Amino acid sequence: MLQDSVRPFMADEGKIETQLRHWRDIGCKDGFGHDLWKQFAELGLTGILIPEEQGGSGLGQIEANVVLEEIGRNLTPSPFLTTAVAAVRAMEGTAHADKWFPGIVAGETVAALAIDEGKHHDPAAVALEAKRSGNGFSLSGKKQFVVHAASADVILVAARTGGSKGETEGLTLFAISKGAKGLEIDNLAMADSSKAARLQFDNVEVDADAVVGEVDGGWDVLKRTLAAGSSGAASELTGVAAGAFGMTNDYLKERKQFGTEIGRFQALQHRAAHLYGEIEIARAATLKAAQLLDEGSPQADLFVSVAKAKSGAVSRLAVQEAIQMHGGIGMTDEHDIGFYMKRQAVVDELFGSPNYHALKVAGR
Amino acid sequence: MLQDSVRPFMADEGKIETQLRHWRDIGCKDGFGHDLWKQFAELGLTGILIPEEQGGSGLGQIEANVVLEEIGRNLTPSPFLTTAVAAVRAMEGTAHADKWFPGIVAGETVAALAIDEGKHHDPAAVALEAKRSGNGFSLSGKKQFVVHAASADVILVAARTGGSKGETEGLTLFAISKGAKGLEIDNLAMADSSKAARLQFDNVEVDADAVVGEVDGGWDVLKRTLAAGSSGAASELTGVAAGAFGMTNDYLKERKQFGTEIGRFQALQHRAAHLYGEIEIARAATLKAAQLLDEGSPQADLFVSVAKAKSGAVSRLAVQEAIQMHGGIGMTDEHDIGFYMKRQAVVDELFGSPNYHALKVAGR
Amino acid sequence: MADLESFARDVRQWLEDNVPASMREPMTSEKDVCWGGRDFVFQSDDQKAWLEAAASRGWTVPDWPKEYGGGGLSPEESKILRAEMKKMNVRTPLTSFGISMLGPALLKFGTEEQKKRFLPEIARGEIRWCQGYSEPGAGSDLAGLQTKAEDKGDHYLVNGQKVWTSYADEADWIFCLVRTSKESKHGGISFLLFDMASEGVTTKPIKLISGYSPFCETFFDDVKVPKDQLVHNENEGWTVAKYLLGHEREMISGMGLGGEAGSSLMSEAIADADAILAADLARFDVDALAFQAMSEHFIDKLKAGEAHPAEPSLMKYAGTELNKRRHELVMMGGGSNALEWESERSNNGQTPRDWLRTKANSIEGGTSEIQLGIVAKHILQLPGA
Amino acid sequence: MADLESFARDVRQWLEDNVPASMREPMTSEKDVCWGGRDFVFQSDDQKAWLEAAASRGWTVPDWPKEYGGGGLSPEESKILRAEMKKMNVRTPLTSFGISMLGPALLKFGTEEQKKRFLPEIARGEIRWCQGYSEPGAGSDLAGLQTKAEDKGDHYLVNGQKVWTSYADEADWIFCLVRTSKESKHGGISFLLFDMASEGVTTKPIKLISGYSPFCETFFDDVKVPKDQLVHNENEGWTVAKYLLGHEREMISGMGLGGEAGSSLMSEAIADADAILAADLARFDVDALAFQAMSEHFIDKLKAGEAHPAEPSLMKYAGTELNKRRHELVMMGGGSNALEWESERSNNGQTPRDWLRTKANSIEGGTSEIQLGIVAKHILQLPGA
Repeated sequence: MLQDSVRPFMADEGKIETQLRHWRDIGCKDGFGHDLWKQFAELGLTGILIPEEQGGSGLGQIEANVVLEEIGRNLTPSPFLTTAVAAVRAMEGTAHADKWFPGIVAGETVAALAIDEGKHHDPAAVALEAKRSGNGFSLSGKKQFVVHAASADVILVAARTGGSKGETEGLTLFAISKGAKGLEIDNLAMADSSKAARLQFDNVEVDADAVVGEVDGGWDVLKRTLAAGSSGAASELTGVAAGAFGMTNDYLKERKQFGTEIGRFQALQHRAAHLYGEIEIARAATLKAAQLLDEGSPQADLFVSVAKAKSGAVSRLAVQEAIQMHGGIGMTDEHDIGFYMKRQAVVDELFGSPNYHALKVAGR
Repeated sequence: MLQDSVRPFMADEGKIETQLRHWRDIGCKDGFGHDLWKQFAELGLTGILIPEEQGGSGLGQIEANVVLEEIGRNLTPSPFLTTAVAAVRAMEGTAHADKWFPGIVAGETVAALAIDEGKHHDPAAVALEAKRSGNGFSLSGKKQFVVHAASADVILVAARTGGSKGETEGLTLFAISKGAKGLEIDNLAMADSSKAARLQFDNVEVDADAVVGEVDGGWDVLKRTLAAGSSGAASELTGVAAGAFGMTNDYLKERKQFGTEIGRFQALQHRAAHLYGEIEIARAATLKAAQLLDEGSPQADLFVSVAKAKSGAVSRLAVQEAIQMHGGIGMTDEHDIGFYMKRQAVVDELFGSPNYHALKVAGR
Repeated sequence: MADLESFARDVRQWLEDNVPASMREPMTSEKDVCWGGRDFVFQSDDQKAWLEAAASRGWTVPDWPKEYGGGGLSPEESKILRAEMKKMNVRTPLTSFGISMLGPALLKFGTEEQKKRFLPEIARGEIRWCQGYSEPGAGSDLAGLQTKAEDKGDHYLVNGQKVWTSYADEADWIFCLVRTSKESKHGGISFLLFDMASEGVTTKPIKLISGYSPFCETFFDDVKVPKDQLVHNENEGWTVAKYLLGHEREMISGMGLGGEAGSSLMSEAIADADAILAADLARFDVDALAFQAMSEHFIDKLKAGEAHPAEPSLMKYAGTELNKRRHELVMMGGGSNALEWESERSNNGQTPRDWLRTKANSIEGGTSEIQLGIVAKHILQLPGA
Repeated sequence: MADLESFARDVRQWLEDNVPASMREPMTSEKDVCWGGRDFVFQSDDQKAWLEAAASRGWTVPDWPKEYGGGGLSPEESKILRAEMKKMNVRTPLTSFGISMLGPALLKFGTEEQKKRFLPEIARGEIRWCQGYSEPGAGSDLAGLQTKAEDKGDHYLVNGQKVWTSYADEADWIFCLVRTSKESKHGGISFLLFDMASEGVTTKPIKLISGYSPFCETFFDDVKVPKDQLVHNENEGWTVAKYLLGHEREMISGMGLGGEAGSSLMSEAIADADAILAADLARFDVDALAFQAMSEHFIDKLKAGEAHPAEPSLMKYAGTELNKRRHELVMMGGGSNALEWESERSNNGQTPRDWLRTKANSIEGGTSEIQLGIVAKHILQLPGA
């Protein structure tokens, strides 16, 4: 099984000490290591969703999520979720696949998604405008929370070619190559030391073939992209929860206070057992969402939202309990557990918060 | 202090065995005992808010709430909240005071409030219509959750003389005497064995002097009535919480499982300590609301809602923990603890649920 | 794979042919459940017909061996049957403690003779069982039981008292824990089966806060139990009991799913919910659907023999807490309507009585605290748990 | 009553006359707090002027006796002063561990000479104290401390290490728990005061997950402490420590109130909150206002000497958990804006750093678990707590 190879790989090569903490401490502008991304490629992970005939592994969301759970468990910084999952889903079946998939398979290409314009995820609330201009389009507007934008070879940008902000009609997705003129990238460190940018588009000119899918048909592309991204983020959150919990459960067995292991205190035992159960439930919900996506089920969107909402809530509880149960040591930068809380907050918001997804579930 | 006399009185005379359980078991149509109501009068409790010159004790909300906390603690069934608190506040300063206060002071009169028409408390959503008719009015419409209606000598009815459902203008409060023609009372047992009725008004004719306060000025009267009622209900809920908690804390010390008192289990200790703290907070919030009401502070309404919302949430937690910590025995009708859960549910809804009041707080 | 596909087609066809239309309607109350047993009164001819049809193919207990009245299905086939029944909204033909609790224990610990004697009757819904575990004052400490069985040569003489015996007044037989030795707490317990019609057995319903009496106190006064009704070895009944408890917990965890009755209740609560209740309902939806996913996953693992032995405790805990929350929300949504206790309008207070009933969910079959302790010990391996 | 009314008038007038306008503006950040001490850099002349004015009347510590620099106010008068200051939005003139922790302990356990020597300096804001309690690895088990003080005739020789010493690098003096005997765990602890400028004292800031370093590791290498700086009897320091912990908890519980900075953060979170967040905020409002009522009530009881000795634990628990919740809500309301860590726009990540900082609230000064245990033992009197 895939997990048997990915789990030790991520635990060895993707661990906090040599990846997250290292890149943070040296102030790396990417927030991740390109060498590791190459290693992902060697294991066939970067092309996990890419069809075999295009050089990939031709696997599905279930397998991508196996990777993401291990990424979450080890807090491994990489462009896997944005590039190998979301961007691949966006480009599949379009002319952009031919152009970008080889680089992704090779671990040489990084892609980013520029969708949100406000502080909360709201993919229909696009105001960034793409006006017809000559043979192509001219883009003006702004984006925020564009993960890996400054490291990206290509940025997929949701723009408005018709309709108005809040409508799902009239959206078009564009693939903008690195270094486009008129595009300003303000590369920002997030709380978890990952990098996300605010983008300013001032009449960025692109050819007509920059369109991904159909003009005014961006919502269809976005839907499959966001479903894959949300499902993947749910797995990453489950991994974050499991990683934080594992470290905490170990600590409960080792740490002594008042002459006994703190794991012997019943109040902590019950909280730990409750949390363990919640993580199992989040994992099952996340697995079901991936299965439904791979089957193309009409229920997939519902369960993707269930998965993202549940894994978000559960992982938040997990990191809170982790910090509290670690006590003072967990508050120090020297200890790794704090990184879980920071990463949780970022992935929690990515592709929509638990509240966003719970409201989607309730509105079904 | 008032508490020094009320606490033993309620614990002795108002206890579950001889009051609540007794009246329930014999299927009493009132759901409370008139003899006890007389005893309340002998202690000066029925006239607690009635001015001394009208034969009462001339005390305030703080003192009324001392009584209500003990009522809550012992689940003592009585018309104290509706009659001695809410109805007295409604009638004070009106001509109805002269008519009804002597009977209330004497413990001979019971009053009820007919306000809600739907399943949730919503005092502006009155549709019941009072049409001008001859020298007076003719009332048609329906009410529900009218506590003690079937036992009441007088029912205070919120009716619409102008405006439309949902508006605070155009409301008028009427005092309807027992046995009014065209008034049908469907006396219903609630979950806690108290009685509340659904009322049907079919052209119930009343004189002009049945108006409490001013025609179209019912909202002002209702506001002070509901503030007093909500504040009082908050104290009763605090008492319910304290009563359930006290019984539970005692049980934790007595009950043995696996060869030791269950109160020795740390998980239960922490939950009990948390709950104790919450009850103290609810009590402080409730006291503050009563103080502000007595001072006539503009902040009173805000804190009344804080008190009702907080005491509702806390008492709900208290009865849930009480049942769970009592285990199987708490599920039996034979044990008293289940009565606390039933009473909590009823008072929780009375004068507005915690959600209703929390939304008022948030909307300030 | 091809075989499974043809199996699925066969299942669909057979269900089409054999399930009466009224047995494809969602159940609306507890009363629609078919419990079987000597004195069971069928709600309808359809209910009876469907039980008989299912039993004839062994599909009341699809994964039991055919020789004991089961369907002999593999885990994959069982899963398909469950899925097809769910798709067609087919009601469970038979629900009983015999199926969910005693059967698995007999399959594992019973003698060949015991299996042949009891299992087919269970599968056909001809016998209704109750469980004699809890005793007065023992509560969560099940192993502290006092009911004693003395060895009288060819039989045991049972004396003592049980409590919380579900439906003891409607049951035909009981599976019962008794003390056969005082030498050790867990090591002196035996597992007996006997007829509730035996001389010396009396039952007394316990009135609950909901006003219902689903449980009894059960008294044994010199009850004679033939020795061939001992399951597993004498003094090793605790092993059977623990195994069976896991199955009880599986069954109880199903409450978390709420069933059809649960969801119609919820839709009433949702109607004109206030803004806070609406938020709570949204979160509940997420948790309920996530738990549904977990239940499916758990049953798959269980049937494949891959579930951790302590996992039923987790499911029992999560499922019952979820069910309690569901009914709290229903009460909040119901406002003062949901407080009426005796009116016709309220169907005699069904909503508040059901709500109060759920409070026992996290107590019966092992409290939530017991389940959490089991998880802490057996899965998390925390010291002293 | 008449006296109190005239006192209130006098207070209002004096505040009108003596509090600079800028000291009646809400504080906007931690930096507006006046901590005092040898090296304190005032944020403004107004800050300095207000400290001096308050100190001149003893109102930095209104309820301390006048002879030690206090205001000598009765509990009723103190309450009036607090209320009037609140009404006029007057900032607290001086905040320090000397006032909130050491002072009360010295008033209770110090010698007359110690009171005269230390209290007036504290009241005037001329000395800043830090607390040497926690040691590496000891965590919640405070009494398990190892730092030792040997009796050398006229002085103690202190060797060891403390951790979580708040602002040790900015403090002038330390109040410190040391081990003077190994005979019993709690009975061998003494309470010493000494200058942080003493030879052999070094401090090393600890970097936290927020990126800030409000705490230090503090090392003692043959530090000489004159014997007249021992508070209370040798080996009876634990009594002083426990008394002082209560005061620390009172102070920390104040966090629950959030202060002005808290409420401006909240209003940003409320702006365009989603429906679930709005519901959470409504519930938070209720809890925060109820806690405010509780805090007022608690302070009244405390000043009147009517608070249960374990009540500070309750307040510390409730206040810190509330504050953590406040910051979780602020983060949710802030969305991706609140995740920025270094940008100017985000004031260098103030929102997420403050949020992370609050996670220590329920750990420092005794964890939430410790507080709940204290309540269970001393108020609920549960066995074995």
